[in-house]
Amino acid sequence: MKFSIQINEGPYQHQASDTAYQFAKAALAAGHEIFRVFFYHDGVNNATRLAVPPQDDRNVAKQWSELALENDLDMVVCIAAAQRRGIMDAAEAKRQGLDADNLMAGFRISGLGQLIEAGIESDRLIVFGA
Amino acid sequence: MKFSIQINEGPYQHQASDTAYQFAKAALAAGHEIFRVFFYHDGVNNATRLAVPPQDDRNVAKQWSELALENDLDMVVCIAAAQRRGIMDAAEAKRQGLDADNLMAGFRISGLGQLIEAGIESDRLIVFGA
Amino acid sequence: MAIKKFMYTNRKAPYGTVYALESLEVVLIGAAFDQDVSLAFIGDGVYQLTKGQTTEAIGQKNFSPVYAALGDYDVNKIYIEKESLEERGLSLDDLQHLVWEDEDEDWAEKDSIRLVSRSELADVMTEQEIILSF
Amino acid sequence: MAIKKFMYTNRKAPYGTVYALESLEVVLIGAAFDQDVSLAFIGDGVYQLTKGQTTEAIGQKNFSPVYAALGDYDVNKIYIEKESLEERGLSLDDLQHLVWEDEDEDWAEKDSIRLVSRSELADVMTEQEIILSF
Amino acid sequence: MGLLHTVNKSPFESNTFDTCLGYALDGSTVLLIEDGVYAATIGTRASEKIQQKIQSNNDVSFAVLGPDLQARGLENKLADGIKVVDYEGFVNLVAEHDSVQSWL
Amino acid sequence: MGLLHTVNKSPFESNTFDTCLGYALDGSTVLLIEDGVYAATIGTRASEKIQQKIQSNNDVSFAVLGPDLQARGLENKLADGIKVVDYEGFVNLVAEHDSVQSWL
Repeated sequence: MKFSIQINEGPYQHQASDTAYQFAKAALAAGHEIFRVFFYHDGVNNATRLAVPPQDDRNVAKQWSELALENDLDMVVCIAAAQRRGIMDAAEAKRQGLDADNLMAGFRISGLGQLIEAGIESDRLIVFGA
Repeated sequence: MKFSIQINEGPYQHQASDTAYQFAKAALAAGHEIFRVFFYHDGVNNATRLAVPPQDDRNVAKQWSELALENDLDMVVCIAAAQRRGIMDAAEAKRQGLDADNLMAGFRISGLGQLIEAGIESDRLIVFGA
Repeated sequence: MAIKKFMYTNRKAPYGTVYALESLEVVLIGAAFDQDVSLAFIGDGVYQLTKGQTTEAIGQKNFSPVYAALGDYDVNKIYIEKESLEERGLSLDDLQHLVWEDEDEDWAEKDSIRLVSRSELADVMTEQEIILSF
Repeated sequence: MAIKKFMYTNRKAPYGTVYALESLEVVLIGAAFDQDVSLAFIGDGVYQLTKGQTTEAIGQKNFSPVYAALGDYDVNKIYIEKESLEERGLSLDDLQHLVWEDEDEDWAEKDSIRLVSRSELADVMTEQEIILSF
Repeated sequence: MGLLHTVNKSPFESNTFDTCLGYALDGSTVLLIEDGVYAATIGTRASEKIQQKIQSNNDVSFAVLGPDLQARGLENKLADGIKVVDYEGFVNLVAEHDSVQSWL
Repeated sequence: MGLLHTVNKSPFESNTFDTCLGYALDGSTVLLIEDGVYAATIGTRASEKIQQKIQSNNDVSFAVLGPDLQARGLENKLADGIKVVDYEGFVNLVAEHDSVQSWL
């Protein structure tokens, strides 16, 4: 079956991203396809490459990044939500005249239409949030 | 009177930072001193300089930064919370081997002891969160 | 492209959190995809539609006028849960009057808002294929 | 340095949100400042102290053993609101047994936990000078 | 004076407001801010509880942050017995009370 | 089959669980995750409501995410009539139902 996942909260503050990650791993292990993971609201904060959590804790952004690269997942960060909150890829940072960017490998920034498309193209869409 | 303010949530997702900002402005206008503004939990996300909200919306990080520079406010971002969430100043980014940093001017990164000290040194401490 | 039944469930009050605003942004973008769209306002979500919102003093943008434009985007199935409205001491008079123009009836203006019981709305929800929760 | 009465009010369950963990981090750092510290566990906050937390499967760190170390940091006034515990179908037996050693009484081991009614805890809260809310 | 309690959550979605009422002792003020202001509106169970609290203990005061009430379009729905303050009034309340408990 | 409802908030702090019960129709399953799992524990008003719902409508099922129950140390407090699932079971529930409403 084809799933898509929406994540509405950032890492650590809420469990939403952790639960979504465990769900995604289990779905892949069971042979399902994940059409897209869409990061919205504070969910965009899962996509920073600048996080350095304590050694004995998980690195949420890195977990997602590795899962995406291993499974060729399409992980989309909403551009409007990302711009409000300071998540930038190199191209967008340049266009905005910013001196730095912070998007993690494995994520891409795109529009809200990608969420609607995910709903249309997937058999199920499930939202994780707070 | 001497106030300190703790902010537990990031910009936009919750109103906490907006309310704290209006409170801080009103306190300064009334002649009170603000000993420190301490950003904890997702509150550290108020300190990014990479946010580019829509033209017709407020820029929360910039508002704080300007208020701090105009009033010589001490705005401290908790280092442990910031590292979990990817808020980095240039020195810390370098030490961590990261290729970018994102801390806004007017904020500084320091330890949780600064929060306790704020409680000890201030007449009132007020927490804004969710 | 297949047409699916999409429902947006709005359960949070405006301004205290961003969900109401960013949900509305999804609805507007989603309207371009010509799907079968319903909006449900449940619990504190009904507060999103109150008249007279005035936000200057809190320093946030007042986005409530955008709801009135939903009809122009063919978003005209707006369900309000009756129990939620009553528990909050409100009636439909306290909410914006949202309308749309029916192309098939010579652009006659019609109400977009449907005041329904929790039980009726549960039936509508069950018919949906994709539910986006905010 | 002046000694002030600090209270940490813990009202959130662990793991679902980060507040319990990051509150504990403040308490540990704060212990070095030799203030008069009280911890209040109210509402879902009482869940922070349950025995037998096992977090491998959710991929988070189990930080519950740290509470047992609070006594060593001279954090030994730990108030549990009785009404909150009962409403959740729990008793003190379901929570960790937290103790400290009293230097003034030849290091006698004493209970850190004080089970109090809401009304009693309200009185303790009123005596505080600084209240950090999580 | 006693404590200033702030409540920033809707009484319809969260039990925070109810918990706070149990902690509001003589000399304290409960200030409703952000989504907490809905508790101050007429025709609701929450504003009835405020009236009951005032009647049973007239040494507890209630205030609401006006800018938050206006933002939500509910200025004309304010229940009796609740004082409206602006941010300056909020600052004054913090200064007048001994300390602040934020019911987050 | 009908809807899968997920609830991730504590029934003691939020009214989300109660709202969800009102929307759980025949053929639907209510899955408790994250802080929602507290509703599945014995001796609580929430688990009584689950029993009542099951008795009045045995075509509504209840499940709880085991990993979240374990994390909170409450595995031995599970009330009757609630099925424990792991993340794989969560995935299966999503696949088996027609769509998912997340009560956030």
